[in-house]
Amino acid sequence: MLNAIGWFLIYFGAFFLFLGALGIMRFPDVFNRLQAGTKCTTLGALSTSIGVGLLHPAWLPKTFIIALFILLTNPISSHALGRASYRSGVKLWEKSVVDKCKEFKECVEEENE
Amino acid sequence: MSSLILVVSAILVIFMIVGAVVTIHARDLLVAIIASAIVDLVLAVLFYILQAPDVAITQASIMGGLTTAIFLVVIKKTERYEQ
Amino acid sequence: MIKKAFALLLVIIIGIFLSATFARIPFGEPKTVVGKYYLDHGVKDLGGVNIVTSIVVLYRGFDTLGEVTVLFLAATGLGMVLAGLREKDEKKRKKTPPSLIMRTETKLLFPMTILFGAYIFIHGHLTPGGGFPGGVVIASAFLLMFLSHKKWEAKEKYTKVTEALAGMTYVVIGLIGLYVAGSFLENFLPKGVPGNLFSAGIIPLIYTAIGFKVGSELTGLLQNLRETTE
Amino acid sequence: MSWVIAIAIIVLGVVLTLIRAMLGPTAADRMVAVDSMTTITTALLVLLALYFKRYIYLDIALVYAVLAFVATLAVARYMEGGL
Repeated sequence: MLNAIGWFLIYFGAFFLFLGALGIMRFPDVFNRLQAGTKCTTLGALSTSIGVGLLHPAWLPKTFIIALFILLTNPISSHALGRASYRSGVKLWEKSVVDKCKEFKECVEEENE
Repeated sequence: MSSLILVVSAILVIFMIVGAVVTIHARDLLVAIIASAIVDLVLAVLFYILQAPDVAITQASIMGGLTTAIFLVVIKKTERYEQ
Repeated sequence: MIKKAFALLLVIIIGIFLSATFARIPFGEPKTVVGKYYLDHGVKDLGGVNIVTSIVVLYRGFDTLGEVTVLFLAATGLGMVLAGLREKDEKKRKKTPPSLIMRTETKLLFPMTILFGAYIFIHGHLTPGGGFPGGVVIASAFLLMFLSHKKWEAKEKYTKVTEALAGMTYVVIGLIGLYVAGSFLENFLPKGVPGNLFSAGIIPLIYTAIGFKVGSELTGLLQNLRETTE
Repeated sequence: MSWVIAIAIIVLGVVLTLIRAMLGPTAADRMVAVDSMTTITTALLVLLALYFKRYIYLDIALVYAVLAFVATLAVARYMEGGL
């Protein structure tokens, strides 16, 4: 039973990793790519590592720690990249509908520490 | 060493060579830094596949953050675009 | 054009010779007598499961001391070069401050990363890794804080003192080996059961010293680089 | 056989991100691709540890998960002018 769940999680994760990579390849601009490249790959890497842990229950603590670190480090890197590319003047895709960052003051002006 | 591992390592070697060529020919030095980071990260995976975990862990840890940051400081001090 | 074709030809010839040479070396078998000796006797003699760290710390301990010294010299030289640059760049640039998310999250990740570095160098005789990667992970944790906090700094006196104490610990362990067991950096502690945490004699002690030394050296180097970009 | 399929799918993902990292028009595109590549590679390393049946190989995946984002953060801080 545990075996079957583990294999299912591994295939699920591999599929989502592939989808994330496809999004990186096909999407038109930086922000769309960031979307695909962070959400899909986070879910995929999480479920793959947990699945490996379920196949080998003795490995579960370490794979859990790997999943935890992926969960902690991926959002911050994508946040930093998105903010940096917006501030460094990367243009949005011409068919983009909404630019929320332009409406808020603190996004454009300097933040206070 | 099974044929699966052989195919995977062949693909990775091809991408390492392409990354090295991009590193040499890029005019924007930030692109060159990113391409050399790709070469280093793929090299760590290759060491792992060839079953040298000590070398792989050293490569991944040094190339992960430190060298990229030091190169960035260097191009911050000098200039970003090559003449 | 003819120059490029000649270079390409040269690369192809070198590649053919190299591949022909490497094809005759069997994969994963010890070729030399020394390597065979290490693989056969290493675990029994020294008690460390990871044979690479046993070689680096015990069989070739003196070389490792030299490597640490080379790293120290490189960091000191860079510090001296950058000390000349520091007065020129007095003009204040306007920097973009780091965002709130970055500051909060790196504050959370900083102790965890340092703990992970300590794990790597303490388990050097059991798992891959050792003093150098552990020290680099610790320095990366400090780099994280440098990147995401404007005023946060590692004081130079603390890094220097840590580095000096760690280097002295390494040499003192070697001298104790000279006194007790008869030669410099000889193992003088009990070997223990291979595979336990408290085994392999002086390997964990030396790796702890190397980890502290490399970590504080690289942190001082990053701090120097940071002060010059102000 | 089930190994081959899982590893092949993930390696295909790595190849796609690497192609984007080589092609990408701006430096930000390349960095996004490298960031995703490190995450996908972490999963690949965990899976290969199971393939080789070596518990200690998980440490390298852990190093990748912890340290690979430091390079991304450094490049991001450089691009927004805060380094």
